[in-house]
Amino acid sequence: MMAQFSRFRLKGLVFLAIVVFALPLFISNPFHYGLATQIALIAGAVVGLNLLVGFAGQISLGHAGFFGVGAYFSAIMTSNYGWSAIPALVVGAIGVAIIAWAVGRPILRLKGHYLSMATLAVGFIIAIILNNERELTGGPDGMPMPAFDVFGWELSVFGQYSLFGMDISGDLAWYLFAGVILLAAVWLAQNLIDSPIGRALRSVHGSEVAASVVGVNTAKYKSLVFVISAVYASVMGALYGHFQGFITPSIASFDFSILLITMVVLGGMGSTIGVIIGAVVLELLPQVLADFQEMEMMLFGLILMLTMIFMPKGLLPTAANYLNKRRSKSAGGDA
Amino acid sequence: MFKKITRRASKVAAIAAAGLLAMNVQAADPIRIGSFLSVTGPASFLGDPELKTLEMYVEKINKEGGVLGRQLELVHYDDAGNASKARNFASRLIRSDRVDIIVGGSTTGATMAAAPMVEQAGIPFISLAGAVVITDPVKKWVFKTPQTDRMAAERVLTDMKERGLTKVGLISGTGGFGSSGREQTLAAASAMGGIEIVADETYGGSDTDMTAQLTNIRGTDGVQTILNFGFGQGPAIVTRNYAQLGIELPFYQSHGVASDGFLELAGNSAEGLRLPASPLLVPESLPADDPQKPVVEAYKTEYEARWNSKVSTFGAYAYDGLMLAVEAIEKAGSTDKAAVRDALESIQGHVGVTGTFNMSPEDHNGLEAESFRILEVQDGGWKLIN
Amino acid sequence: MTALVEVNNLSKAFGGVHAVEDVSFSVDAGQVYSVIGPNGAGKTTLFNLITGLYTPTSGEVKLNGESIAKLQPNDLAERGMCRTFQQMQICMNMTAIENVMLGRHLTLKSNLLTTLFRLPSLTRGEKAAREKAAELMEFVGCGEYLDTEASAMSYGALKRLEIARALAAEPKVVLLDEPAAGLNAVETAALEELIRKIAEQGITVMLVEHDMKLVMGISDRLLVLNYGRVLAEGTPEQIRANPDVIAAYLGG
Amino acid sequence: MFSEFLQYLFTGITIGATYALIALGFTLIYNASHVINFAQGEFLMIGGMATVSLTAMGVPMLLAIVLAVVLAGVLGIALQRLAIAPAKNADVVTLIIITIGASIFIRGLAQLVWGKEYHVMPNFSSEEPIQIFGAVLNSQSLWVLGVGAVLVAVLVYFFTRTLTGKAILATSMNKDAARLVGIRTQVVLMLAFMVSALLGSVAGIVVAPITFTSYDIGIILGLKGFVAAAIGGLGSGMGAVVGGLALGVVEAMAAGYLSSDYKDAVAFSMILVVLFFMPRGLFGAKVVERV
Repeated sequence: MMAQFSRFRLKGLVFLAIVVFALPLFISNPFHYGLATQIALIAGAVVGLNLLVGFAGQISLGHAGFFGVGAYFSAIMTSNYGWSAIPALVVGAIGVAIIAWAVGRPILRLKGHYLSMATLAVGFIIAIILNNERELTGGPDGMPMPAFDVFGWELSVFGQYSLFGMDISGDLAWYLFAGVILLAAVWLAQNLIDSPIGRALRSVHGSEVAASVVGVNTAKYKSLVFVISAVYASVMGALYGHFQGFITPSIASFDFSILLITMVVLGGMGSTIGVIIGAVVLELLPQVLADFQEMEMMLFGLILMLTMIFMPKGLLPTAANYLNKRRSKSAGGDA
Repeated sequence: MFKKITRRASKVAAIAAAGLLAMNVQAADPIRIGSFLSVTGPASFLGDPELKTLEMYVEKINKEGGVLGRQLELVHYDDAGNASKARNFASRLIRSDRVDIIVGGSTTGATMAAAPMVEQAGIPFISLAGAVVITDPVKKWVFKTPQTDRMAAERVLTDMKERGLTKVGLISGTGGFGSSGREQTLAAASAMGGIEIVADETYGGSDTDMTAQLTNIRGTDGVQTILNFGFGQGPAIVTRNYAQLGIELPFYQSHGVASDGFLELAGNSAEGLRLPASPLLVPESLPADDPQKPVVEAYKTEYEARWNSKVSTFGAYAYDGLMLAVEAIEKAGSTDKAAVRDALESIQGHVGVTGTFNMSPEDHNGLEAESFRILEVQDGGWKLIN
Repeated sequence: MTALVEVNNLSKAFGGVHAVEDVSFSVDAGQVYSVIGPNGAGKTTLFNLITGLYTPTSGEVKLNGESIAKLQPNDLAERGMCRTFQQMQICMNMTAIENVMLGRHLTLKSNLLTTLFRLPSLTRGEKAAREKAAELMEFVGCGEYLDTEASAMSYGALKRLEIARALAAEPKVVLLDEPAAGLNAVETAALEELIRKIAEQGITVMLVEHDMKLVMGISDRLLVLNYGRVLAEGTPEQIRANPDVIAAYLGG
Repeated sequence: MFSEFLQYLFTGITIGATYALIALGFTLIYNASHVINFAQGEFLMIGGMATVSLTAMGVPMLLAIVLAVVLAGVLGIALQRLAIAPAKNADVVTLIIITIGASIFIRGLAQLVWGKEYHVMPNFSSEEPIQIFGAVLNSQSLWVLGVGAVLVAVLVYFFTRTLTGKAILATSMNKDAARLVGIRTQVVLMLAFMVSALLGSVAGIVVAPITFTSYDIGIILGLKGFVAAAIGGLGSGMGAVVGGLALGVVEAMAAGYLSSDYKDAVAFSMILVVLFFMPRGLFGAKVVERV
């Protein structure tokens, strides 16, 4: 039974679902819900980025730019033009897909760090535009964003809802919504990885030459995954904006891009659950380090550096490896 | 040193352990003052003196017996100038730390990101940020201590007009402070009439050379004076480039650089420039009958003695914020949030370092443009003009 | 009968150095065709030119009469050409069977929608691909490794795995670059058997190999390169008797 | 008209020379180890801040500069030995994240030790600017350009004429081959980090009188240096110099003639334009794959 489960394709998803739905049993503080919601939405973007970095082995240093475009497009359309949240989110995602395709297609034919340079530039250009177009975006001081609405029904952290006859607060409702979104994001990502397209992507990372000689058009798959990961970021950005209620260009900043890719690498490239752990750790760490005041930055850098030096494969793969080794050792002892 | 670290580490471990569990610590005794400031990051020159001020006066007030016979407790987080972090910390202060009042928000972005949360939770919030949007339109629970950037713009433009300078070249930083200041300057100029912005240039917060922009302004037809709206090291570089280019036009800066640190950075190049500022920089030039004089002198002496560094206008915003909070709590006679808010809104004639506050339901800032004094740099020091 | 692979006056220079110079030969369908020569003779470069990894400086390569010198490797795979590498190119981030299933890439038609939502058509295709891959792994003799991580497999098994992957693409011609390198005598014997079985299925095999015993035993024809030029071409008997070849190998 | 152009040009070349020095640092480390060292900007910060704080302690300027450069060099070696070498089997992305962690750590440490204020460093020579055809040139700009040129000349000599330089080059071309001919590649990597730290710190020192210096100055200058290296073609020394100067000049011209709001956007667009039309940057080498 256990062995069967451990081979199950979606065991990570099941595990994640248990965590997501069990968490409300342990927390009741609205601040913690808020934090968890935020982590879930960012983790969703990181799952998308992992498709690019972890599976296709391409580095994006500008992913926050796509996150920002998603958020700002939704903010502008919903607050200035009276659009509903879902069409704004969808059109924004299509726009981001087009930008990503236009940038990625010519660049991804090349090997090496060229994509990281191009994405760095795109991320910066987006941040500069968001910062300068004050009329539209409110400039560096940011702009408010209305609650998320579906057919006239609004999801607000300040609201009160009833679900299956239970009264739940807006914070909990948002948390559950974000949790379901994250599960969906993981499910889609898992499906993608476990498919001919997913194999083609992984082969680009594993051996681009091998991929091409069996007929994989590597450039095409690289642009495809780049677009998909950008769309993930865009959608999560829009939701994040609705949740926060107020956005500033810092969500499109280079710092945030770096944070996103750090989550991927720290959690474990190529491991969907791992990168979510990366997101959780890197979002909680500043909350914990906040008490260190002046030393916060130094400690953050130190922890990041040491973790990566001693666990270059990331948190989850290293832990899994360790457990496997122990298990096989004890199994060996039995035999 | 090491002991301190381990102690802190164990404290953090305890917090982390408590981590996701509800922390319903009911603050029976102390009055909890929450704060989130940009102590690090690009706006650290705001948050750093602000935090120091809050820390030292909370200490001082406690030594003197506290407020309503209760001690004050400062709960502080560093938002590093990042609005998302600010919102998170505001949420943590309100919902987890359950503070009674918030004094904080170094930047407009941080303040605005936290405002919806504050409004919803119904907790008095005194912001230390400058932009006019914070209190205009009025938000029920949000107050602020610095004069608005609109007032600064009006004050500067008025001084220019008095000197017969009507064609202004504007240069501003692209950060929140500069870009809001730019907008308010443009709006103020068109509202006042008789003064015209003939050039409009910007620079990034971490740019290292503004010669090109200044050359452009110098080349603009008829320009009579130049105003720079920005903060951080940028304005100091603008000032130096200004001197290097040998531009002879009268030069103005905003209140964003009203600190002695700016004079150190800009050096001789600052000679002759004017800016609107709090009298904090020139306490000795205030007339003896000025009601602000004792307050300003006391703050300056105490701050400089305690921290061994020069006082800055920004720290004074925190001083005023804390003192307003204390007065409101005393007036309300409790920490009941609605009562404190009402008391805050009805404060009249509160003499602070920044100016004299007269709050009202229509005005959650309570300051007049006249509370800005025009200073000029003369012989490497500040000189009160009017 | 027309030649399946035809190489005409092919040259490749790196900087000023000619790695391959004016090489012409043709391979008929169903043959086992080997390229031999001393180290640095340009054998691997020749394979890289034929399979589209390098662009020739001059000359042309034809597959089934169509010129392919300017095509990318993935285009060639679509036209029925597949290969293995001297320095193995295995995706170490996948399991063994996934590596072979990668070889089925061209035969699996999938679009984004069926993939993302894992619609039945996709699972059907995947199931078939897996069965085929398992069959091929059995065929090359590494059937016991199905779900083993590639990174955990032995060198010899990986060499077989790479052949299985090439076969999974259902090629008309497969190019094996030093398949016996690093194998012991028993493994080499098994390899010879495997190549024979591949040829029996009607797949044309091109081989770069140092092991003379293996090459002479299974090749229909041989091409001998020396310093990038053709030294000799012919059946094993002809090559064995060729004085130039003897000179190059023994005297050179 | 002409004086304006000249003014923009002076501005651009000065800051461009700084970018070029940082870009050279990136290039050196990239060539030796294929790591994009995001801590490069911190070397620059260390150079400026250490000089300022040492002079404030009463150390003579020249000695302070030497000590600051040595400190940066030691830091460069430490970075390679303590952070990069132990993770030698890690993915390139992992190594990049390690350098990011290192840069945050160094910056946090600098903030603790030196505080958050901006600091002034006096010009090396006269504070009086120089007038040329109606444009003014800060005398410090001449120092930046002069020191930059000398460093480039020294580097060229180092790589083409000295055994150590050639060893670094050989390692960057083929690590295994270099090891076979007896080059100790770990030592070479250490050298590359050290030289690149020296370059960065010198750039930080000569440019400090123009830009001021603070614990966080390395972020943006380091990034611009990376952009310059990318434009020039990551891995090409010539490209780093040309890319740096081009970036500086384009920025200044964009601020002067186009829009000061979007001058940085113009600079970043340069990367895209260059990559679209010259896929390996201006001077990047074509890599021949070995299979």
